[in-house]
Amino acid sequence: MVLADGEVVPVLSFALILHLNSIACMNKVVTNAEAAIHDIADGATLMLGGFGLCGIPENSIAALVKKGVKQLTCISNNAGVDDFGIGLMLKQKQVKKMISSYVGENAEFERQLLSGELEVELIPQGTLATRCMAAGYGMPAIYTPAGVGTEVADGKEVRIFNGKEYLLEYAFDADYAIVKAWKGDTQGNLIFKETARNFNPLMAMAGRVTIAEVEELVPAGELNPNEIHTPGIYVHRIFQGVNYEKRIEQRTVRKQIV
Amino acid sequence: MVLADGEVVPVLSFALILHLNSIACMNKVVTNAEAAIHDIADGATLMLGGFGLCGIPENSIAALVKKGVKQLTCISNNAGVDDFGIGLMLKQKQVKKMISSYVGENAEFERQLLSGELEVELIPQGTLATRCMAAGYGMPAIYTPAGVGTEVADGKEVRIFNGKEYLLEYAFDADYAIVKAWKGDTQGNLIFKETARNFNPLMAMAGRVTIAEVEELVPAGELNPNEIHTPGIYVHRIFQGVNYEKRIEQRTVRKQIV
Amino acid sequence: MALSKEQIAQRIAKELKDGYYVNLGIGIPTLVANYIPEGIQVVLQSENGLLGMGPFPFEGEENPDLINAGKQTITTIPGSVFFDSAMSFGMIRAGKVDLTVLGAMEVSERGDIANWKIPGKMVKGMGGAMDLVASAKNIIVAMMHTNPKGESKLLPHCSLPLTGKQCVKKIVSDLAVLDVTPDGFQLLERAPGVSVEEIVSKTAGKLIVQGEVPEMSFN
Amino acid sequence: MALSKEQIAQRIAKELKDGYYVNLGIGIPTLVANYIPEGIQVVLQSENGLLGMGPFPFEGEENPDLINAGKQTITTIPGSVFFDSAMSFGMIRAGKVDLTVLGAMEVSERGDIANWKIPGKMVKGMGGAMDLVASAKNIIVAMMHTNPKGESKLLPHCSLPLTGKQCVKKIVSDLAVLDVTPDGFQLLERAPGVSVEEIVSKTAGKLIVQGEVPEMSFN
Repeated sequence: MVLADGEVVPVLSFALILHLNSIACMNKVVTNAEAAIHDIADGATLMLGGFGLCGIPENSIAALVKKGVKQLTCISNNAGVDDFGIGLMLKQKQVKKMISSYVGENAEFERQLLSGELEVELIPQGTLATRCMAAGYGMPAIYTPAGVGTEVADGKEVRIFNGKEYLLEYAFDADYAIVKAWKGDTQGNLIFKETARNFNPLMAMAGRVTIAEVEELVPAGELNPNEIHTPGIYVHRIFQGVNYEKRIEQRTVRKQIV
Repeated sequence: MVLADGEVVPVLSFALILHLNSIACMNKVVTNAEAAIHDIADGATLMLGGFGLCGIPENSIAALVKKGVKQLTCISNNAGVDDFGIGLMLKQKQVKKMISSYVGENAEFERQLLSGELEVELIPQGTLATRCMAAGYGMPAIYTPAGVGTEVADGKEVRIFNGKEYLLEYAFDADYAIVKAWKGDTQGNLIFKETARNFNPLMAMAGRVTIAEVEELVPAGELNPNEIHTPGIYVHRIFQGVNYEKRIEQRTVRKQIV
Repeated sequence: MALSKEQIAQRIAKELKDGYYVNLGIGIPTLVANYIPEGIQVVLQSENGLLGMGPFPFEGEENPDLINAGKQTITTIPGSVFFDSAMSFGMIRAGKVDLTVLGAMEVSERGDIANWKIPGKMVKGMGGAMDLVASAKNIIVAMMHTNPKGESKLLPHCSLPLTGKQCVKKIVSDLAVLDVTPDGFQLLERAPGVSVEEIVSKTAGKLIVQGEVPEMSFN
Repeated sequence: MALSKEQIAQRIAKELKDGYYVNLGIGIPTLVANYIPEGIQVVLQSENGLLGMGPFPFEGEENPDLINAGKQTITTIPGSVFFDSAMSFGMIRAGKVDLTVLGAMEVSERGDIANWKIPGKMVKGMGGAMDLVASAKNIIVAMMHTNPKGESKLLPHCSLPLTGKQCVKKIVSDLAVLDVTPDGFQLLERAPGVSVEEIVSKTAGKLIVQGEVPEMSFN
């Protein structure tokens, strides 16, 4: 708590005012994906949450495809598959550059990359995650040992702490972060489900404008404040998504023991 | 996921083995505070969770007082009050040095400080928190603007990012972190309650040895894995605390509207 | 006539905008919560780890696990959220808190602030003040224009150890509302009945007075 | 006779200790989970954000929100916990994961590892491999001793772009168990029926052979 002149703190009595205020709305809730992404323009830098096809903002991606916005730089751990996720944007040649850690499951991606239509920056997964967190935590740069002694270190500052080498890596600066949550409230508070959490809360903190689509949108006060992963202060627009496909990339099962 | 030779991944069949393994115990559970702190020796550096008297490890502090271990360096946001919290350790002159952001509510503390018996390092609250997090996240140092242009910056490296000055601050290195959680399980997973969370999850990540005392210890599997704040991988010893006093430092109320 | 502490808080409350996330320091800043304009929703951040701070609890409803950064028992409002201290200062550093209101012992004409340490007195610590002033997008200082001896607290340079440099954007004192500009303090409003001359005489730092200076209004 | 992939995994599993937190890469490393010794509890970390990974689900019980770092549907065991990717790599960087097992295309006698990129081939990315090799306390590489052409993959220097340098501690190949020491590869065990001479001939990097080299046992 900030120190002050040493005044005695009086008893607050703003309960009534708070009650009146709760009628006011912070206007974070938008109707749908189209409304949420309406001002994303050609050339924007977007962060897109998800790992593989798990926890990706399906509705927002569909709206971006429909809008046809182009020349995008996309920061996303993966690039989707040919016919789902960011793959849908790649197919329409909306992406100028991908910043990812692994882009393996996508033939159209490979074609565009080899033909020079698409630029790719590959960075270690932990570095990707931490550069998002750094942005959300107001840290301009972080040190990580990932990539020391490899081509990832080319052109980067190396610094030794306690006898170990680290690379200086900068916080991301993205125009928009687009994330998918399990539950959200009208104040923008978010809860993620299982491994669909992945990069979503990190990117949610990192966008200049953060858009969250959720499976279930509830009034403020319905989420347990102890269980919220992303505080609403980081979220600017939120909407209830529809028709989640939640496609499984590698369906792997074991035999039932009879 | 680490890339490999390109082998085909076969169907796992280790269900039975996992079942057998669940009988084994990771031996994190200890009987009580005495057992948890048994090896803390004179001269150790301890992190102690809590903000004010909220969320402090009451049982462990009592055990440290009983054990009489001395010459401690304590990293804790505050130093307790005269007759509670770290104040109890100060009274017994067990503390050589306090590293805190605010030490205001303690007459014995003031006496020892002015007499030169006690060393104090004051650091900004956010810097304190982030230096804990850095330790838990394997980041040797972080950059923060807090303290730039003040005596806190004396002797520290200043670096400009995007036109703004930042100080380089190092991760803490503490022999033990001692935290208090609301619920915990036998694997060391922790959930904190309300603002009793504060520094606890950060310090839990940062100790070479982390000791957690909890209000309610449950078998592994009873906590919702989506709601855990501190993964058990960070916790080495856990015990069910007793007789929590949870003293209130500033009892402040408003009048009932009749 | 000089403003009361309540009036300073009331004037600062006029700076609030709908949807603001606000951190209020101890003392006069805390009072600002009592004057949030109707129809405006403001979310209060408490840097120990809470967004959505509500009023103090009714007697008998105090919860020792629920306190604010002043260690006072408090309540929450619907939509509140708890987090750890690293995230709390993370959102502060990242500029997500729209407004910070805090007290000061001294402010310089460059916007430097001193509010944590008086040489010769027991130093209690800076708490979160240095983090807040170094990171907040917008800082308003609530303070008395002069100290009890009548000496100006708006100075060319702070004489006390700094909490932060070039960070204060606006000051609401018992006598005036002032912006901190690259050229010094700019007088924006006078307390009702307080003359420009009195403000000039009680401001030691460079003071810019342009044209007619209106009296404050509280509505 | 050279080990099968299952036998490599089985031999690596003998390195597990009770209470270990382990990250298993794709391929042979994944198989290690099938051979965890009885009476030992090991918690598997999946770097997309899970501690306490269980086996694959039964058919019909696949959960699209619950996958491992290989994007496969999985289950959890009691005591599991989910977290975000920053914390996941945070615990890896902080050395909290006791053991990482991963595959390699090449390993050098200094412990450098190459397993992410083949010049001229489509580069898919390093995923979390660089973070893991740069941070893990203890790295065991599971690999074939030679490539399909019979050329050694244990080299004086890696010819492929590195994933990390001086990080591999131990190698379990189809022919041998070797430690990576400051002086080169040290031969610890032979696959049953494989001669020291064969291992020597198939190891291009510096190989230290001291005394009698025992055959591996699998119990």
